[in-house]
Amino acid sequence: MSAEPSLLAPIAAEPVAPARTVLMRLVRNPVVAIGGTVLMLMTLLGLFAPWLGTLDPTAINPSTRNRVPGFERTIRADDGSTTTFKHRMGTDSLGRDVYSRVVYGARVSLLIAVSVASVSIAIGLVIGLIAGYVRPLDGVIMRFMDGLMAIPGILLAIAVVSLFRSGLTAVIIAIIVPEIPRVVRVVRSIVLSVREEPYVEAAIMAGTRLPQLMIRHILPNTIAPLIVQGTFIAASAILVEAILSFLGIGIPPEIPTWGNIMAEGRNLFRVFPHNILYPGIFLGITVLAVNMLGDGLRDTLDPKMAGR
Amino acid sequence: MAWRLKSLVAAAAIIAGASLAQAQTTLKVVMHSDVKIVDPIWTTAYIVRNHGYMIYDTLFAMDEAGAIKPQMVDSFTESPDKLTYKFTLRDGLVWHDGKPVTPEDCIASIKRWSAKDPVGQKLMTFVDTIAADDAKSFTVKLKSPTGLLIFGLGKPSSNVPFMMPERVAKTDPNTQISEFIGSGPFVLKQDEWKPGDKIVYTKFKDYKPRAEPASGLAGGKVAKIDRVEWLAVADQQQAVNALLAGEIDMVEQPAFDLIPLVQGDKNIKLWNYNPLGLQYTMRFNHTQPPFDNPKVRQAVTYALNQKDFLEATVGNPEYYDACKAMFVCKTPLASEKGMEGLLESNFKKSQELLKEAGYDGKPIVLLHSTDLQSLTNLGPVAKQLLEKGGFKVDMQSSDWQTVVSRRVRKDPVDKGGWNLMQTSWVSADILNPVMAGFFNASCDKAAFGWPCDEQMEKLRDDFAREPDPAKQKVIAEAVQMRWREVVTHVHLGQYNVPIAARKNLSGILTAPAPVFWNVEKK
Amino acid sequence: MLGYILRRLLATIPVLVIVAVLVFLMLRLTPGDPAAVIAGDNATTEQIALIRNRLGLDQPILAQFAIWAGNLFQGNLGESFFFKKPIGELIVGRIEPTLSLAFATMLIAISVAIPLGVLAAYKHGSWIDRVVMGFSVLGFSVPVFVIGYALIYVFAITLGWFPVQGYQPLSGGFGGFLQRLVLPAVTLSVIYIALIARMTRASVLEVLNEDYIRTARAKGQVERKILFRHALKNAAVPIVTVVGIGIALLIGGVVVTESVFSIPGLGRLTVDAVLARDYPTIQAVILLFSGVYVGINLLIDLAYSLFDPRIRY
Amino acid sequence: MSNAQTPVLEIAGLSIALPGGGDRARAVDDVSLSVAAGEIVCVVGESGSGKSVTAFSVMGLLAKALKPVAGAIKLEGEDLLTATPQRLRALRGDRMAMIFQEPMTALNPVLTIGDQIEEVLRIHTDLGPAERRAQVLAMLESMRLPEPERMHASYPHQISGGQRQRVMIAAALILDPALLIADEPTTALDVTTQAQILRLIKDMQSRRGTGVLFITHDFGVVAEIADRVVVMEKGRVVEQGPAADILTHPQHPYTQMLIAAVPSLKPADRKPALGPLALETVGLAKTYGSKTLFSKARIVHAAKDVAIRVRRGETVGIVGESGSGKTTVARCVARLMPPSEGSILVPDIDIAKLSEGRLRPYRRKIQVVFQDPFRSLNPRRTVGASIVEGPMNFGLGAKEAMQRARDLMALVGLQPNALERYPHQFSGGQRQRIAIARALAMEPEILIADEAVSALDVSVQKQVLALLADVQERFNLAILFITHDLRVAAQICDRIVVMEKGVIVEQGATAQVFSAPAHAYTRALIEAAPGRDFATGLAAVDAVQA
Repeated sequence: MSAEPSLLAPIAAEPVAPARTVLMRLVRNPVVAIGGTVLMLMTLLGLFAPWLGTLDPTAINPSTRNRVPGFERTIRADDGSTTTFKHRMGTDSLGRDVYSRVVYGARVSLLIAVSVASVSIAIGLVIGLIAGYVRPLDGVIMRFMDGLMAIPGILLAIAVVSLFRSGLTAVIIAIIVPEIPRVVRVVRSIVLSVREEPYVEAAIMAGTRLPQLMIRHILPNTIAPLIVQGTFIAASAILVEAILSFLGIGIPPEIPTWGNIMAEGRNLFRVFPHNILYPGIFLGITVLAVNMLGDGLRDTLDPKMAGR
Repeated sequence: MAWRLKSLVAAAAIIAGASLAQAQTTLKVVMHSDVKIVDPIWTTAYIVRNHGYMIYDTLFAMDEAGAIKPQMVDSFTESPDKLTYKFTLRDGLVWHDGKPVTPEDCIASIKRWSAKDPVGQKLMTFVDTIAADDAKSFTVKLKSPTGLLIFGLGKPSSNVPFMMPERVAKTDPNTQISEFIGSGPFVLKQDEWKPGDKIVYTKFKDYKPRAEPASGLAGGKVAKIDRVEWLAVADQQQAVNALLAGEIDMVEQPAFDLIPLVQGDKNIKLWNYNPLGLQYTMRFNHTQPPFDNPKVRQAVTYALNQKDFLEATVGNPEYYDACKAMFVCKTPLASEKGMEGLLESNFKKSQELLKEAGYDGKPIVLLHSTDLQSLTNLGPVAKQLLEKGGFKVDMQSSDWQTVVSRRVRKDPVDKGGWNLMQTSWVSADILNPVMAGFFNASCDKAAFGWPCDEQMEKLRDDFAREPDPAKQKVIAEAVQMRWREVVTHVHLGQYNVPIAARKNLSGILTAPAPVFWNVEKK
Repeated sequence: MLGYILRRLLATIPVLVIVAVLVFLMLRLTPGDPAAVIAGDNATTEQIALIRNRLGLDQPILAQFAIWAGNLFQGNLGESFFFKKPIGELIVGRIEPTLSLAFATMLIAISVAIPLGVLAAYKHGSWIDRVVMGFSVLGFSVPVFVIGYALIYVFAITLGWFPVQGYQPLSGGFGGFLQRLVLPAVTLSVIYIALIARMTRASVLEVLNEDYIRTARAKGQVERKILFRHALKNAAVPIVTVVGIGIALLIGGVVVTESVFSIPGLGRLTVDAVLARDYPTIQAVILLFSGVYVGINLLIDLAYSLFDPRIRY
Repeated sequence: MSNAQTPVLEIAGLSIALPGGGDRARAVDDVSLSVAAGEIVCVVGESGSGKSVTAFSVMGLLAKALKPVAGAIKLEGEDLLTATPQRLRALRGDRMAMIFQEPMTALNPVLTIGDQIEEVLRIHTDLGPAERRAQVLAMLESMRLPEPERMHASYPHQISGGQRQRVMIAAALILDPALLIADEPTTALDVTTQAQILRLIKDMQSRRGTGVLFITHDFGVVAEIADRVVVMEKGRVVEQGPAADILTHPQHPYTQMLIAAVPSLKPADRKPALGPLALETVGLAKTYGSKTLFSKARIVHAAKDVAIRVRRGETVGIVGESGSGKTTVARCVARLMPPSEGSILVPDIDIAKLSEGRLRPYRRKIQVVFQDPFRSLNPRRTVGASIVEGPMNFGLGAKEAMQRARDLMALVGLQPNALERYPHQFSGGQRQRIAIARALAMEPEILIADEAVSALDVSVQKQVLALLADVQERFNLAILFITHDLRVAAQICDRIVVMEKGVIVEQGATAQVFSAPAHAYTRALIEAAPGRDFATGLAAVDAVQA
């Protein structure tokens, strides 16, 4: 019998690396595109805050407190010259410019989102890999994670914030801690299923040592789900920060974050709604965009989990 | 859909209303805080003081004009050498359990109070003996004359010497009492008290009010409401919303920013019941650099000004008063002596003083509380003013309870200590240099901040010994002059918070504490 | 089955022990000092030290833990630092509002979210799907207190249909109870609806690709029955799982919602206790919440066998 | 077959478009075929030939992306392509029914068997519950299912694979449809079960006069069951006619190629291997036990007392049905799982209990080729990276390793430049070649092929088997060949080990085992092989071609 005709013929498909096709699919996905663009804009907003017609977001001015959007104030500079500044989004109860706070708030809020997502994933990844591959440790680690998970996240965050001095780092840690077990679970379950894959067994048969086995064969499988989970963690981090601020144990109020501005303005919801409205809109849009990005990434990177 | 929902709701409201109609007159009030502790001697918290006024009575009380008048005491005699006082109790005073009030009860109560209260402690240094004479009267013998006896027994604010049954008053002062029986015009409904939800009082039918009309905390305490409920509403906005919706009758301390909301409502009346109000205060930690140096503390008095603080926290000039008198404007001891040039944000002077003092530019730790509406805005203002005055400020924000626990620590700043904190005092508690705890400069024995100045202590002692009001004023002014040198603390201005109540309430008394006798609901 | 339950119950013990130790350590290492809080504004250092001694806070941490754990072992949760009441009693007094709120929230969430999710899965890719998914993403994007304020403004203040705040026990009449429960429960259910609707859609969507759905179509079955008879029951396990996981979310939400609506429940108790550093109460409440979380998830695991006969314990 | 009657099913000129991006424009192109009452028409073809698409288009169950663009499908004269969805629904289950490849997934796991069969009655009849139940029980009885009452209340996971397929057939036939479509209904079953199911289908169909459209890739099954055969390749019908004609005198080269690729049940002549012993297991056993506090220890003997010897240059086949323990043995020998007892001598060192560290030097001696070509290569790494990984682990330089990989690619019949590509760019057969190359890169002495050709189409299977034989000869490999397919075993193995329920029931030279099976189970296996007589037919083809 002659060799199968198709075998020695040139291989049909173009030699395209999977990474690039994934990227192409991502760009074509409208949900990802919209979410990504909005996030990009928010990031730019935060980065260029000083050049966007803002004042010092912490500069107080008790004599023009609680002014409605559109209020104009004369600012006297050190050299005696005066300029008129229009408070586009009004002022808060200390006379700070809400617009400036919202714009600067993008910085901190996004910083929280990004750092919480990346740190909790990094830690969770390491612990998850260990739990998934080192059987004797699995039980201990997972019981510990169960314990951590059993403490409701908000309560844990409240406790952690009061453990440290209230501040940016404390809040970030507080939001990270409850997220870790969730990441660990995801990573561990991926490891447990991937380690049964024939190609991993083939690598074991090929004498691949544990560290390489992890890096080459197991870790890459966790990337897509973790990117997706990362986006959801980022979105929830922004929300949790707002809630902690609401409960009065968040980031120090002089540091503007969207959650903070809203929390400070909450008692003025009826009288001066602009305090809660503007940061609320920014926060909502951003979280929406992050969620959209996450959904889109999931649909694209992990077709099996599409739409979940 | 809409009409159906609406009728459903209406029906529900009728059912709900029916069960409420059974009660007689009920007053639903949102106080500034929830009542968690119910021992007014054990803690100085104002909400517990307010609770004390509901169920307990006092031997003496301060009237609207600031004079101390007998309350449970029917009459008293003073010996010519001013060393022996005999007090006779009114007829018909009974505890909520029906037993009569005895002198023994009062003596035990005075002793428990004086073990805790600074004025009480001072007073006890003058007292020789207290003894019951008969079923109605008791005698206090002093070692040397003092104005503190009558004043102390009529002390209007925390800790108030409330009278309790002897068996209760025998409780160790550092242990909470576990029986809540008083002889005041209202009775605590213990079975309905749910901390975090509400505390309920009912009218004490056997209470015998004095014949005089009510005035301040003195006079006839006539309860005109059958039932008073203090509801715990944590959210300021919600409290005002509930008041506007008629779900509650009164909000004790509406947030200043929400006052326009109630002012605009025809069903609400604002009662400026406590014209003396409160005073904002900044406290130094005298044990830690740089505020162990008086020059640095003086620099602060130049850098600050009261108006900025009051603007930022109160906002509405109707409710604040930039007033330099330390012992509360509109009271007998009010004086601006020694205040020249201070509190005017003279940043240049402040910077000069800092230079003289050799301030090294190390950031000072300012404790900032973020969860009490009335204090939240003080921190940023202080930070901005002090920075203009040449300081470096590290404002550390936390909830109030953390501030409270941190301010008692003497550790160095880098080990969890502190330099500066801000709070507010009910003016009734700082009417003179003995009462006002922040003037206590007895080093380690002083309140947190621990100022240390013998001369100041001597002046306070003199004041305690001086019964004559005119001479008292001279001493108070001397205290103020001495303060200028040592700067135990800085007062940041006076303000008062009105009560917001539904229009159908009347008879809210003008007094240093909110009280519910004499209040009527139509 | 019984063996399984026993084993699972035993397995929850280490989890709860870890929680207990974690919470205890975390609290005792905090800088806050309940004694200073209790003593009040005008207390002297000496008085505070006395109170600290009275509360046993001056003992070594290990000793404190031993005492607490010993009491706990005997079913004694201890006594609150602030209220002169045993914590068990405090919790019992606070449990009804929280339970009512949680139950009403679940009821609303499940009865709204599951049909929405199934519908979105069936109309996969259509505008209905997008609207449902859009709503569920939005539900994750707005802080719960903002939802609360907005609902209060519209339905309590402007329309006057519901009271602004407060809670009425069930014993005070069902009408008033319900009337006061509607707004908080709706507030809290928004995020839950989002979560469950998403999960329902996803798992129904996955089930719709299964071979037995094709079999049902091959039998000539109508789509509605395919969805609810064949698909939903098979999709139930992940949906129920997410309901369980969401309990943690619910507990977090309860804390905020109870604050917004002045509901004297366990959530409010927790916040108050944390702000006041009332250690025994915080410990007890967190332990309770953790126990509830673990317990509900155990129940949910057991419930799997109701939906899926393949799962036997 | 009478032509006077309208055929039950008539497909004329059917074309179905593929959505953009596929390797061809049409999934099915101009297909015409018909099924008469009482006739079994087999549609044969390799994967991607369009046979299943054709079947599903009849039922109206095509994925939405696939659209019929031309032709007609007539069921008893009624055009199905123009029928309303309601009408189609009414016909499905009533006039036409379908059974599927995977009886496990095709049954709803959360509903009882009885419920799922009754569902058909509920949809299409007005019968009351009692009548429905009676009818279902009768149907279960006639499917020769044991204890119909209990079966009625059982869930799918509680019964065996063969029973599940009977249940599927029961549900399909309960309303006496004119047409039954069977889509590879026996592919997932063991041979002995397969034989029973085929018999059952034939039985029921002849008794009821049902027309059957039977989709399969297995010429053995075709030989067993078909009246007529339709051969499809890449969406087109290349040949159709009576079964006997097609099987013995295929006209189209594709058909000829397919039939020739089917391995014969008659063992090939092989010289006995006399190389040195490479692998020996002694008393090898694997037990799974779960001892818990509350439940009694349940011990499952996956393999027990297994003694196998393999010499260099020898292929030893382990055959058996699912659950026989053959894969367990393979995985123990490869030390992918630790055996519970016994020793594995390679050839004189016992590796059964070695720790992973001390095992490592022996790893390179034993290599495995896995069953599923789609999962045995890391999708994220290039083929080259997968091949060089092993040698480089053992210290070979990158350049040398790449050179070796290139050589091996040529050896397994692939272009060396394919090393830079990713697995998804290769077909299943190509991937299996790559997997072999990867195993060979380690220069092993022992190669374990775990169902290595089971997932492949026959034509590809033949090539891979030839490749294995080739590399065995080149490298003097000892091959342990795990398979369930007796035909494959007959062709490649020197010796055969038959396993049943974890124990070896028989082993011996291949020719001997096939000609004179000693154990009853071995006999049953051989007898159940579909189209046993077909081997002679094949011989005839060979004769013709020769």
